Amino acid sequence: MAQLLYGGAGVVLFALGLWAFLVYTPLLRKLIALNIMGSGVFHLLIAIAERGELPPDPVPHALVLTGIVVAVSATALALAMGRRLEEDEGGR
Amino acid sequence: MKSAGGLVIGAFVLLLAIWLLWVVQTAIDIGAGPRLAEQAFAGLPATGVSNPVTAVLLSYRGYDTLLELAVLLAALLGIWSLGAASPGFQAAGAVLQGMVTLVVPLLILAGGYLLWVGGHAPGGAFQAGALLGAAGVVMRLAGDERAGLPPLAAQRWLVVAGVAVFVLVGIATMGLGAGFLAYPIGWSKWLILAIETAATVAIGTTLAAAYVGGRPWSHADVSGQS
Amino acid sequence: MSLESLLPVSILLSSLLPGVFIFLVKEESHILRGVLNMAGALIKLLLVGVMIWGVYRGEVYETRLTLAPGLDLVLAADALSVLFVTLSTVLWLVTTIYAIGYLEHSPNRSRFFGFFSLCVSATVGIALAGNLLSFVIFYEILTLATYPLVAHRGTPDATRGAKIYLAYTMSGGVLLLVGAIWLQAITGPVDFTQGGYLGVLSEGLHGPLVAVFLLLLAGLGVKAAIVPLHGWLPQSMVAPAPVSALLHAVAVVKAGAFGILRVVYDVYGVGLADQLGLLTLLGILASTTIIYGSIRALSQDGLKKRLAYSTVSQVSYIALGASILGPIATIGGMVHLVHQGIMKITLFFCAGNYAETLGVHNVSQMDGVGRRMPLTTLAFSVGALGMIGIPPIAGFVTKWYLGLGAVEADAHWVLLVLAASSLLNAAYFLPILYRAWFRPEPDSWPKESLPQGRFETMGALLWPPLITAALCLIAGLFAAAPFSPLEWAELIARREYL
Amino acid sequence: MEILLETVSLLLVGAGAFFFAVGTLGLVRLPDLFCRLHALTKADNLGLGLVIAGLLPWAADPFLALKLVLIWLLVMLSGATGSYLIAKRALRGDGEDLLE
Amino acid sequence: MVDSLALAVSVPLVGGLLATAIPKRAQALGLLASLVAVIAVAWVLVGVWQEGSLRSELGGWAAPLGIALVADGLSAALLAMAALVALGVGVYATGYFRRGDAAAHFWPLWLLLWAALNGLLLAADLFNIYVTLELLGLTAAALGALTGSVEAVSANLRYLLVGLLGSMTYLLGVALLYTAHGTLDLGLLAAVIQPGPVAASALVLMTAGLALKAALFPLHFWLPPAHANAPAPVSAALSALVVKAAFYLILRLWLDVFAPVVTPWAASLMGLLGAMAIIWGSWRALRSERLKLLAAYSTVAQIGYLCLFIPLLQALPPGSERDDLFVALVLMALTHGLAKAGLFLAAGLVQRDAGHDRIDDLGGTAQNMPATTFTIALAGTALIGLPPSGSFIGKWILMTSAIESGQWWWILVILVGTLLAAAYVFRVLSRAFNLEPTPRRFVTQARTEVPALLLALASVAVLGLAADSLWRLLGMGEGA
Amino acid sequence: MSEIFTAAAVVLVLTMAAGLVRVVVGPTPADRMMGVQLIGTTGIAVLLLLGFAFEMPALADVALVFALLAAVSVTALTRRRVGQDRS
Amino acid sequence: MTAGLLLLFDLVLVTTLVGLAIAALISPDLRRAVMLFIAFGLWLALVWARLRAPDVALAEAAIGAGLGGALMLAAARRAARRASANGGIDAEGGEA
Amino acid sequence: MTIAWRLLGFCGLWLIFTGWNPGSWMIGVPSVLLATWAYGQLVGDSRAPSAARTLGFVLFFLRESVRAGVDVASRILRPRMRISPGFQTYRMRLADPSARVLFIDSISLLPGTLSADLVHREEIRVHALDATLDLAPELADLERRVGRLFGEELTKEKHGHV
Repeated sequence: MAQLLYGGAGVVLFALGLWAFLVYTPLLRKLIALNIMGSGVFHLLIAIAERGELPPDPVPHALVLTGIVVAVSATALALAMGRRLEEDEGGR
Repeated sequence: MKSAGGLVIGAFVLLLAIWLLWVVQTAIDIGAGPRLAEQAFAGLPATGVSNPVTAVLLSYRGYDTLLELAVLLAALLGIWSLGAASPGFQAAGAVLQGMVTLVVPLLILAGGYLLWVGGHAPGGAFQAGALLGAAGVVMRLAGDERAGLPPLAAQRWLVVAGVAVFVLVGIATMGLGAGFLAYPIGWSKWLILAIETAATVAIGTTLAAAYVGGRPWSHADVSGQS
Repeated sequence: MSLESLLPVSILLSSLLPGVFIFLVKEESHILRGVLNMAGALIKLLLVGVMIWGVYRGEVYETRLTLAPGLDLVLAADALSVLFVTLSTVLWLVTTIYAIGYLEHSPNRSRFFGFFSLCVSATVGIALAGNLLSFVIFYEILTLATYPLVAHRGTPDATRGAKIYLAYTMSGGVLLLVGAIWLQAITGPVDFTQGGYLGVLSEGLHGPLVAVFLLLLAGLGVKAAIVPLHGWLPQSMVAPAPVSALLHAVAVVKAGAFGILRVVYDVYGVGLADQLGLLTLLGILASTTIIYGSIRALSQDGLKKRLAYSTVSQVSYIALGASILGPIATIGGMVHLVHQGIMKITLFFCAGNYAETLGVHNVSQMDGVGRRMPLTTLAFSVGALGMIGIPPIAGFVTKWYLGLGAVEADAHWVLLVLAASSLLNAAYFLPILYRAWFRPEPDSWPKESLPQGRFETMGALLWPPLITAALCLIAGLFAAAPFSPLEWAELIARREYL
Repeated sequence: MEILLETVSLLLVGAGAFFFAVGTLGLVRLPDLFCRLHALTKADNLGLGLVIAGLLPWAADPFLALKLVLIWLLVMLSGATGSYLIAKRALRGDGEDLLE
Repeated sequence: MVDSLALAVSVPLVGGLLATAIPKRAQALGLLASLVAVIAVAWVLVGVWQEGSLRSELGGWAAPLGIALVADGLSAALLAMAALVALGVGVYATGYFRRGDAAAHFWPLWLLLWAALNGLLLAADLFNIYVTLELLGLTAAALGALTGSVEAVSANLRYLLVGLLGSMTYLLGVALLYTAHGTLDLGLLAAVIQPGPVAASALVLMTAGLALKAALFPLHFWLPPAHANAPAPVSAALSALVVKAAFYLILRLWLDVFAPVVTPWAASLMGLLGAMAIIWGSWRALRSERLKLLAAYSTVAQIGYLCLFIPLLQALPPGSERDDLFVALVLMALTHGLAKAGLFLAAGLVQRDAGHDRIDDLGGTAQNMPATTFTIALAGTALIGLPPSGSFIGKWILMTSAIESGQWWWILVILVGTLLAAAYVFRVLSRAFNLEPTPRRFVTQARTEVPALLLALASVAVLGLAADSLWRLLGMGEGA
Repeated sequence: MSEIFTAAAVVLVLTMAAGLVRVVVGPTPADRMMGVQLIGTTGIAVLLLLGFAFEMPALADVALVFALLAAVSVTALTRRRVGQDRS
Repeated sequence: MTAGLLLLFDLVLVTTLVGLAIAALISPDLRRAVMLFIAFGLWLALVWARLRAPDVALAEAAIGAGLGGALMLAAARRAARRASANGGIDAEGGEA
Repeated sequence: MTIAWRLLGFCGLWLIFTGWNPGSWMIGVPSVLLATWAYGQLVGDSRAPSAARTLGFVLFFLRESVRAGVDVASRILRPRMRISPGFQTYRMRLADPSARVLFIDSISLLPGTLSADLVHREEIRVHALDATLDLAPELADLERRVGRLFGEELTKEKHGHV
């Protein structure tokens, strides 16, 4: 039950992020959208790892940890590139 | 522009979401078994750590983690290649400085704690590194332009430390005849700790440097650069 | 790898390797470049000599390289390929001498001679190709290698001409490719076989086979300049004279004509081709082209353009020969491969000499050139009379055999075509000869450059047309001698109709 | 004994939850930024303190208990600093800024 | 036990680390690492040649729990191409980056990219593929933005974002598969997967994500600006390798893992997209004003060619014909990779020499740099698919299959694509013939011109004439 | 006991959800940030309660991290770069 | 009793999480979006703690509240400054 | 000497974190050293609070915190909130930096007051929920207690109401 509830929430988050990514243009919005998309996928993984009384499945947890690091790295790089663009535009 | 296209996209995404919800339900029904959990727990004694997540991250799927650290490094290299850092923050007032004085050592300590505890309880290199990085963020916010980091030349060694130790351990185990990253029995725990320590330092440095947001103080330290 | 299997590939490499090295030669190293060129040409001639002897005795030379399962690059020597290889090799040697003289002071010589050698290599490859795949490969390489030669001068005209040339040949190449692939999909990988290899499996496949033939013909017809696919040829006259000479006499148009021969004789086989009605089609197309080209040639004032339309017309004699069922016409078509080559190259050499020495580009400027440049004009006359079909020059032999073949096959309309075309030939060549020999010299030539030697123009420009003109005469006079083109064509025809 | 402990815990946690609720209510209800800061810092800190106090008896070992207290102290520190920073920025303002 | 597969990934990685830590020696260390990495790849290649396929379980944990690296013929072939291109790009870069700090920024990222690429080609685990994809995407975007111009940064920022979107979508597919089947290993998954909504959705999601990264029409919009504005060695690597890597994954999924799930309808859809990519990409290439943009659009078209194989492969039953077609696909990918690398490297030289890369104004430069022009010509030959390039053989087999399987309509697409390709290639080459003065020598800057020339030459001569050995390499890979 | 903790957690989560209104309506960024801080503080309480309810002491560590980083975003919001402040 | 409570708890958590995501995504003001996103991150950490994934919750808390939030806030502030500068209320002559 | 105290303090914190686990000191020692070093870098020149008086202050602080919470809660819960907010300024006399910070922070946690700004290094602007009351005596009391904690004696009368 919890798997379905939280997994479904993950899918909803993914879809919301996808929608926002496609609809909005500003970089920051796209990044937020991407991160929410990613969170949705992570959410699904965490949800299916939960097994009620049994200890949760550690593999998805590890995958999500890796995914979070990757998402943060990408966000930081994208923001740095965005800042670079702003500086160039400001210099014009 | 947004109205028509947005509506189409919205409808598409809505349909996608509904479809995926159904698919997720189907998938959960198909795969209601233990998946890899039981295997992961069964292998735990051989890994030398008792936190299953750490075991997955550093033993079963250590190679993933190695590449993940490389991703982090790549992001920082990309940020460095984009130019100089943005200006620092104004010096902190007394109140903020008071908090920083307490919080930064505590973050360091908590980082060390999470690193240590990762072997047998939730925690681990990334969480620890994130706390160290947060310490850097706090220091930069309090007016330290360098975010508490050492000079660039040293920073370079620190940010590669994680991947370096990891991959060298891998090559060393291979040299010992055990295959890449296949830790010898008994050594496992200590090798994992060594890798995690290096990774913590590297992640902390990398995150703080990424927050600094560029090659720091490029005028003064240009000798380390080219 | 035996010596037999090495020979074809050595013949190919004898021009390919010098070509590659010539690209790297510094622009001002005349001597090195000349040595590379001449050494390549002479070695090739030597190797071809060996091959002629061997093929005559019935030896089999074959080089086979598997590109992929079912896709073999085959270089093989049969009588037909030897005919074409010999033509290319001899004329390459002559043209190289000519080109060295012609391009004495023009820029980008390393590039020119590099592509020139590549072009000859491709032609030799076409000649030696042992199956359709290899043929297509070298055919496309030929397109690539000639493009830079056409565009060589770099003037807007040249690039435009090259663009048109490319558009035609690429489109043709693509059609040829599809045809070849379709055919291979039907038959699987088969080498060229004397007498054709489709006969046995043609049952129930007539429709596709006709379609394939049309595709192949369209592809080959572009290079062979069959009407209406001839449009590129007059346009590419902007190229330097040695290029035009080689393009029209040997490499490109002959590659197309040779391909038609290969397809008709060694792929379909004349029997099947006739049965499918393809020969008639080919004959009609060839005849149309012969007449059309001649008529267009009449109205051209530019000498090279007139020659170009003449080529359009003359090359189709080869196709015409192939389209008539019967060994005699076959002999006529095949021997014309050689005869047209040596005659047309003579004409182009001479045209180049007029342009280079006197600045004469148009027929209307040619009054009295015979007095100013007697030797060149003599060679020109031999070529022109041969084209018309005056005995004992080579062209006569062709027309004689074609006529006989037509009679033998009861295709009397061919005689009409031959007669009409000969009349037209005369109509566009004789006025030139008249002007050249009998009109008085003008006061000044458009752009005269002083001769540097004892002759009317420099030796490197003069000897090649004289040699080829002599060859025209020899081919006609000693047509019955062993190893003459005619004798060789008979050998081929015997084998094809066996 | 157990019952007593549970009752005390229940009361403390309940009180804590109450103060949290009040703090939230204040955050929503109070008219201006500064007043809301009062609610945030004081009510929530007290709420957290009470909850932690209610949990302390159930801590498995004294170190965990001390950790809980440490958490509370840290929250107070950051709460006080945070509210100070917000208030200061709000008072000074700088054009772009927090009071719009 | 020395594990050549792990070495193929870790050697460039270590090189990248060293180049990061010691920026003053970045170039020397980078070249050294490149050489060692090439040796490691050669080792893998020899192993695959002898054994058919190699597999190593990393960390000593077997497949479902651990991660395995697998090299079969396909991955070995692409690995070898990557090594060749990387070597060429490396040597070229030593002459291309004149400022020391540009080289110091280039080398670490570049070696990381190479490591990611090798990792991706060897990966046999869905999630591991995700990580390598991200490493690849990040390094590629960072490298692409290395010039720092507004165009480059904004184009590569877009590339980064699109790439992230792609990986997130891919990851959702992975999550679904793990949910349903509880394993991430490609081989194990292939054994248990069954047609059904989950597998279909996962395939669609993963393919969509990868198609974004592979710039498959109509998801190609990000590629031209990103590739056209990157520094030349980077564009070469991006176009030749990074895009191919994503396509390689699509291929793996469609042919290996999801084979029972793929329907003819879906395969035809891929073919249709490929066809549109060919026409559209070639057309835009023909219309581009800049040389690098032309090259970038041609990449879009070339990916289309690779997609055309999918419906035909799907239609053929296992057997030698299908194997032939498959190798032809690999052959085309390799040819295009090498040719495109050569083309971009040459375009970089032209751009640097002329100060711009507007095709219409390139006359003098093209005339001035014969070796570079020659490189463009050779690469163009391979792009058009003229003999003796590898893509000629690839097209031959592709068209043969199309005829034999009755899907003749693809041939029309190929013909139009070929003619358009010829048009855009010769549009550039015709600039080389003009009235500018004669160049004095063929090669002027050996360090940059020779790698480009050799790469292009390899695509034309070596791959075309030695294609048969590829059959051996891949044929054995299939048999094992 | 765990029921009590869970119940308390439910109450706290509900109050947090109510507090989020402040993040949404603002009106000023400072108000929103206070909402975020509220999640931080209340979240710590929820984490601790859950930790005891589920018998997962590790959640105390999560709470510790919450506590340590509670002020970071506030600080980031209110700090000004060199040369950016009027006062 | 516990199950019912837990379900209620889950429902509140999930609803609020999705609500936060929507609010963060559609918010017209960038800084508000970022703050909502930070709140979203914290909430996500709570949810993961609920799903017995403390490792992940730790990481999300550390990143969401620490580095990620700070980075995004800085970017949002720059955007806000630029917007106000373009609106003619330039505070001190632009950033660059 | 102070360094020893600090080390001891951080060791204690480490113990709180990890529990009694000898192996943990492998990471613990470097962490504690690093934390101590960082603290030393950040803290500047400041006195340590007197350990003996801490307990008294903590008790006072707890009592006041509860009072503050109840106070604010009672104000909020009235249907018509009993507030009349406003600012007052208080001149701080404490000298030690740590003491000043503790004072300013403590103000925010006490009933009805919130430190909002520090002007000219000594004037604290205090926001009060009920600005009609004079806050000065209460603040002065607090200041005295903080001062005592850090060994600074302040006279009762000289509170700096401006």
